[in-house]
Amino acid sequence: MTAGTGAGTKVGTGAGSARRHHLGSTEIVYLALVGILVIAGVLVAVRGGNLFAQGNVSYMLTQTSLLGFVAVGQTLVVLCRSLDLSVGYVVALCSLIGATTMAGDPSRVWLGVVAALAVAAGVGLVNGLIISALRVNAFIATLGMGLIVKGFLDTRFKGPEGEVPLAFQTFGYTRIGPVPVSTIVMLLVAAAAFVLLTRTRAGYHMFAVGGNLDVARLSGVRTGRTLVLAHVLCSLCAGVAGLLIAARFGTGNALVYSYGLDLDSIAAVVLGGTLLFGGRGSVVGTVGGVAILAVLDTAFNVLDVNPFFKDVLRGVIIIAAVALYARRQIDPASRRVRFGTKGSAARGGDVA
Amino acid sequence: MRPIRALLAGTAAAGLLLLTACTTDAPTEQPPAAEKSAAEEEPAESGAESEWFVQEDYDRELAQRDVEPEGPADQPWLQAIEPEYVDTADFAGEGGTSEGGDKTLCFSNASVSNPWRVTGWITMQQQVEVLQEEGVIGEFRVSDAADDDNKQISDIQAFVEAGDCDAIVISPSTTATLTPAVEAACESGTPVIVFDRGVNTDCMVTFIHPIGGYAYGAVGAEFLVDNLDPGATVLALRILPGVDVLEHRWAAADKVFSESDIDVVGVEFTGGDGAKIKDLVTQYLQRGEIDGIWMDAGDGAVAAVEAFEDAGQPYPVFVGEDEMSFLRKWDETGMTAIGNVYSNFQWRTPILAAQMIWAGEEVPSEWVLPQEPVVQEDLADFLEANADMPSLHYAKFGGEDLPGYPEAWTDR
Amino acid sequence: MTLTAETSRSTARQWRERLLSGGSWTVLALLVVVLVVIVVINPSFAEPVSLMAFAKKAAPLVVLAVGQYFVIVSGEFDLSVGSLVGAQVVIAARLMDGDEALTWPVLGLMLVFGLLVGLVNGLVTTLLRVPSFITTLGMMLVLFGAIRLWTGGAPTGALSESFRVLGRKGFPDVPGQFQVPYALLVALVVVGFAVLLMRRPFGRSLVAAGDNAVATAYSGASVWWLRTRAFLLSSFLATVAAVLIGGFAGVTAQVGQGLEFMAITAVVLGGVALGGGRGTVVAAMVGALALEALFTLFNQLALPSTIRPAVQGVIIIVAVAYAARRRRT
Amino acid sequence: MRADDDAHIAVPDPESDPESPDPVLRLHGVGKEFFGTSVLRDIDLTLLPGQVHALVGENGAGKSTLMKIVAGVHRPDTGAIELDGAPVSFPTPLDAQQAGVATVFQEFNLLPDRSVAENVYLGREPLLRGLVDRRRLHADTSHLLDDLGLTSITPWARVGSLSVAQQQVVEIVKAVSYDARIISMDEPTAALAEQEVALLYELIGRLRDRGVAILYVSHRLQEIYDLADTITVLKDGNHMLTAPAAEVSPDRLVRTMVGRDFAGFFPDKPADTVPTDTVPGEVPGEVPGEVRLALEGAGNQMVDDIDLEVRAGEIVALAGLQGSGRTEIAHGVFGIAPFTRGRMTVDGQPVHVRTPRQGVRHRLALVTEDRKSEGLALGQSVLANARLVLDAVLPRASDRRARGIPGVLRSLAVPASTVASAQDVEVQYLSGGNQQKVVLAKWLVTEPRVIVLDEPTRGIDVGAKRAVYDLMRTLTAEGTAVLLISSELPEVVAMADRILVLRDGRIAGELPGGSEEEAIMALATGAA
Repeated sequence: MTAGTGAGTKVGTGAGSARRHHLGSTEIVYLALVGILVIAGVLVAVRGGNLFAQGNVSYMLTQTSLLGFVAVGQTLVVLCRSLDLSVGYVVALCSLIGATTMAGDPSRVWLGVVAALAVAAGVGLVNGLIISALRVNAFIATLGMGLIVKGFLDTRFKGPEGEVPLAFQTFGYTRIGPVPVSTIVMLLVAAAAFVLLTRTRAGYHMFAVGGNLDVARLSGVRTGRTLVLAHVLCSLCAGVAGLLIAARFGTGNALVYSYGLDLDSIAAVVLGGTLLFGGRGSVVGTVGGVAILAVLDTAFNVLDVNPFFKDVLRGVIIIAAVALYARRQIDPASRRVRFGTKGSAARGGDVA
Repeated sequence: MRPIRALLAGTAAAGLLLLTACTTDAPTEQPPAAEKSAAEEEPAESGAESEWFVQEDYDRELAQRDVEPEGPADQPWLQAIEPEYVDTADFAGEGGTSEGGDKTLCFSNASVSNPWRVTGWITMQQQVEVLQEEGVIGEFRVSDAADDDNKQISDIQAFVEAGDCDAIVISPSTTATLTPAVEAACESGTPVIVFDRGVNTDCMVTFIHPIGGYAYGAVGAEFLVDNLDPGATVLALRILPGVDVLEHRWAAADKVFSESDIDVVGVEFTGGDGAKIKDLVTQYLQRGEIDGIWMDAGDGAVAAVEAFEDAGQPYPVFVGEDEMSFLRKWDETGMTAIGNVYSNFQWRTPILAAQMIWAGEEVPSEWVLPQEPVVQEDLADFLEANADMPSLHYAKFGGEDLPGYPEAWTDR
Repeated sequence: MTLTAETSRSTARQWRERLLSGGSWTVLALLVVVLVVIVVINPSFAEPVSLMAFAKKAAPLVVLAVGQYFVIVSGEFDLSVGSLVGAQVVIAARLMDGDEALTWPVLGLMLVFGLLVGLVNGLVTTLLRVPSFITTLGMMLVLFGAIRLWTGGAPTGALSESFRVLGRKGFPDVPGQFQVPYALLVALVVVGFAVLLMRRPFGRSLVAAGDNAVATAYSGASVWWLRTRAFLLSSFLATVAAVLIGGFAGVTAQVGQGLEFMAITAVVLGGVALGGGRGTVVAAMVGALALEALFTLFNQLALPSTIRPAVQGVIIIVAVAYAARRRRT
Repeated sequence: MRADDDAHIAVPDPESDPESPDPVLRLHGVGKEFFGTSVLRDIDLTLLPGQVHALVGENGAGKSTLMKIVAGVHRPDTGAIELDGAPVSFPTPLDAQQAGVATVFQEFNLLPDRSVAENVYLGREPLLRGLVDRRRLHADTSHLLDDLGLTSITPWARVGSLSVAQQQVVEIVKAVSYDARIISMDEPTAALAEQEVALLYELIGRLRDRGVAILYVSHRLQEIYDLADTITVLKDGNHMLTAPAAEVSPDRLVRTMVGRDFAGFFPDKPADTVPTDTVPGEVPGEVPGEVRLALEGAGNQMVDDIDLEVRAGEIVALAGLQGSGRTEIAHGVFGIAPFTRGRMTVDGQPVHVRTPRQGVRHRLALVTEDRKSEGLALGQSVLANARLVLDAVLPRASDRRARGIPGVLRSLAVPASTVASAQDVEVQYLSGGNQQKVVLAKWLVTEPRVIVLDEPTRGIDVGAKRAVYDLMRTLTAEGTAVLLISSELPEVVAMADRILVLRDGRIAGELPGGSEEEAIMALATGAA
């Protein structure tokens, strides 16, 4: 990689427009997605299959929806320099609340949806308040909240419970062409989050809170409220994921919490180019990150690869991707340069 | 249970429920669940009264233990108890890409996340190889859902979607949740074979399973009742809550215990983690003698036995599983024990069932395989037969006549 | 324990101050309260045999917490220790397969493997600048998958008896009688070693790096190497914990699962700040003991095992919130 | 040259002048104390719309504190602030901002990952039907930028991709967007290269035309005369002078700034700067005054063509304005931002110092400019900080050599109670002066052969200053070479044997110790 340090020499009144265009991390994510699609497509073709057959495509898309919901929500909190390790438990909780409230009665569908989302929002609210008002580290706060919800689930529900009326199961099973309704809903939620982040004050303030809390506060942003909102929305997204689970299972299931959605969603968010330390990122990138994981899933499935190998590769890809983003984070333009250089000495190279 | 302890536990539980009250909402929103929850908040977990206990199933399973299964005695995986055969002529020769041989068999596996499944999975692969050699099976396509119901639903959908499966074998991850997906698979016209855990539908051609969880649980509990004096103390170790096959085991055992003079001093969830099991047993031993251990699965049984050894306590009457590590420990210590069996050889049956269905042979609609525990008398035989097998191998894996034996299981 | 009276006297006052100033105080109080409640409920817990059994059970978590402490105090996370413990036990079982003669060679190999994992964690975090949360999350996935890939999904083989001595046996080796478990001795050695290390230049530099990496680098420290060594220590101690856990209970498929969160929780309970620079290794150890004592208490209370995670969650949040409140005022 | 007549010059009263507009902001008798030390006393300041008011003074004169009072960061202990004739108080910076008093600090208060428009209107994004009206956001920003003639910056450009000057400008634009009628700027050009300054000039000109009152803090005389209508000089917290810029000659301005009675404050140079033989151990047999540190044509991205020599027992000062490259030389020598060109020798041996660790190994030491972020681990004990370098670089000798720390701390006049509890007391609870002594101690225990002191007396009390000066004398007496970087000219003049003056990354000239401060200023500002 050639750092454009030399270009900064002439930075003066007319710079900025003259700067060469950098690939943003979102673009890298989608380039990587295309790359992986091509490689996987070729590999599958070599084996005589077709990765882009309708069945595989809808498999891929279906795989994106569950993690997609959770990851979109997770994006919001990660942008605020927080994280949510309780999402997996919230998903399980909401699948059960939704299914038991519906109790097989089509007329109670809306009630189930409202109840599940209300509970989800409640958990998010508590998370947000513990973090912002009690100043408990988000890692510990949400880990603890996850345990609390787990305890409740294990005590209250002895297994799959509740019944989802067929009308609502369509949310989990209907497809329009190869595209499952759940994926469409996920993309709508992602679009809503996109609008939130790019078109609303709350979204703008999330970037500010994650980017620099002091700057946000100095600019009159209500930082605590923003953080709480992010957590509520994150939990709501997890709640929708729980409803999707209920629709697909026809019932609620507590064991969903063992799917590892919490860490997977953080991985997807980071894979999507959002900075783990907040302030930079996008929902579009997250959707790309989720898609990458789904393509890998599908390709491995089609190629009949050992499921454990998938974990290995997933771990490697996440680390490699973040290492790549970290390389690109050093912004040559904002570094001061007075004289040209023959070397490329980075300032404070020893500070890890 | 001492009153003070119950009181403290109750207080803690009540406090906790208050804390989590925001997640329960008004009872009016959940009328069907509300009544149950009151009972479940009691610290005592009574399986026999739980929603998992169905008297009818319990009675049937217990009766099935004494039924002589039909079929070859040396091939228990082909035996069936009280079979009701269904005609499969419709599926014969029909279907998919190939006529006669080289069929595509699709298998949606819940996971290979525990030793029991790993052992069975090897057996299944070996059986498939045999049929591939014979030209019955062309392609064996597998999706592993890694214990993710949602993924397994997609996996099954993908098989249906692909349209070229000549039969779909499903080992469901969770009973209730996979029902819609299995129904969809049935509707596609492809023969569907379900084994191990069931689903809430009877649309599949055959549902293959050993007698069941009630029988499993009851066998162990009865063994304890028979071998312990009245008033003896028993500790029940369970893996995790909410899984039907495991819940049935406990529900039956609880039923048996409740009808006896056995004192169940504790019911603990261990996650199958040896360290946790050993710690829990050790703690119980500190508080008093334990005369018997009942486990709902054999994972970590050796750790429980060791806890007695390390505490210098006499061996309990022990209900384990047919896992080699436990059988060896049992033999070594000479304790009074029984090796419960959730017939691992059932992993062969679906493959053979697929062959039969393709051939138009009739198969039992519910294929109940025998499920006989390993008892003291058989112990030596099983130990000898499996002498080279790894410790987390299951004695009744039923693959001795397969060509890959024994390397496939020893060198996995 | 082995400290001379003189040094312990001179440090007593210092400890008291530290315990009161930071969040460590909370956890010590918690530990004492929990232990007292246990003894009130079940006086037999205070008997030496029971206490030693408790020590034996708690030893692996103490060792893990000490390892995690090094990483956390330097400002990082290590989420890979749970997977590493699992991997090490499985590796040991498969490679030695009960063969006594292979015990030491396999132990050596485990050591090398553990250090390799730590080195990769450290270098990826410090040189490639991947946040350690992600590095070690990735490592956790890689280890989890790789070890199952290698064994076909379930562990095979068996641990040799001599391998199991450390985690299982004690001195004198009479079952049921009072014995000092070797695991306790190992934990004490580890804690002692950690306390000494934290008083060594390395320890002080490590904490300083967690407090202010720039100032530490400008003072001539190689911060990347300091942190990498913290990861090496964490992985090394995870290997030690694997020997103890494997020894204690043998091989099961689930071994090690969730231990990373337990270890981090223990360290944080001990008042060690996530983000680094604050907290003592002894407090981390007390945090681990408090967590284990809490589990014992749940057991003694006959609290339904399903509700225990919830109580655990409440206690963690309350303890950390309390510590945060103290620090603010 | 020290004239008595400029001690107090009559302040022209703007209200008495019918021509002048009403003042927007007035400070009456403002004073401020920190920890019992008075840093500002009885300051009057009047800002008029459409005028640039330069606030000048040496470091420590109280400029920053005064600015922070105006910004709402600090509240004055005495005196009053009037906005449009009505008394006000600003509990938080946000209140000041909303009242139209904006401040542009040296450290950027921007989000590098957000666009210019998003930064400017952060917290006040224009809404349309509940959503952020991006069109208006951009249009408003565009409008603002156009108004200020800033055609080179686009509203949607990511701030992180802008040059430092442009970021500085965005800060100002943000201030303007609050409809600020008063904008104070703290050394806005400090971080800018020379070419970049023009952009700022232009902007300030336009702001003035719009009737904004500007409080401008700077050291650069050139800028002050280019921009300011009125000049106020502070010295040691006292109000020295307020006068129209045209009426104050550069000569007089410099004299007012630096004129100070320091008689007896600085320790005298020993008659003979040659090290004595009384120092045991490390230095016997050395040729007195041999070259310890030498740079030949050294340079990197920030400095160029640096030649310098520091001899044993000598204090060489690097003078110059902030941003002139003084700190960068220190960073280059110490391997923080290594030199990429030229040669460096220590004790005559060519060395390549790529990291601070190598620097320490060559027995160099650097007392950094920013104590809190670069010098100390604030949450650690005094002792831990004092032995940080030993621990980091010489772990084997660390315990043995750390035994000397209490002695070193005592020799630096650290209070005995602090020394006694060095193991327990966290550095963050010490005063600035004592913190600095801890930093010095951590380097002294390494027995450096060359010590670079970057602003060693910044923000510390007089007693601590004196301790630092005494220390410098002791060090040179022991044969250590000292490279002193300081903005405090009296300090430079009194302490240094030779003075190298930097300007824009190059050495502008060398002066002997004891030179006139005005001569240094002249070289530094380019007035000469």
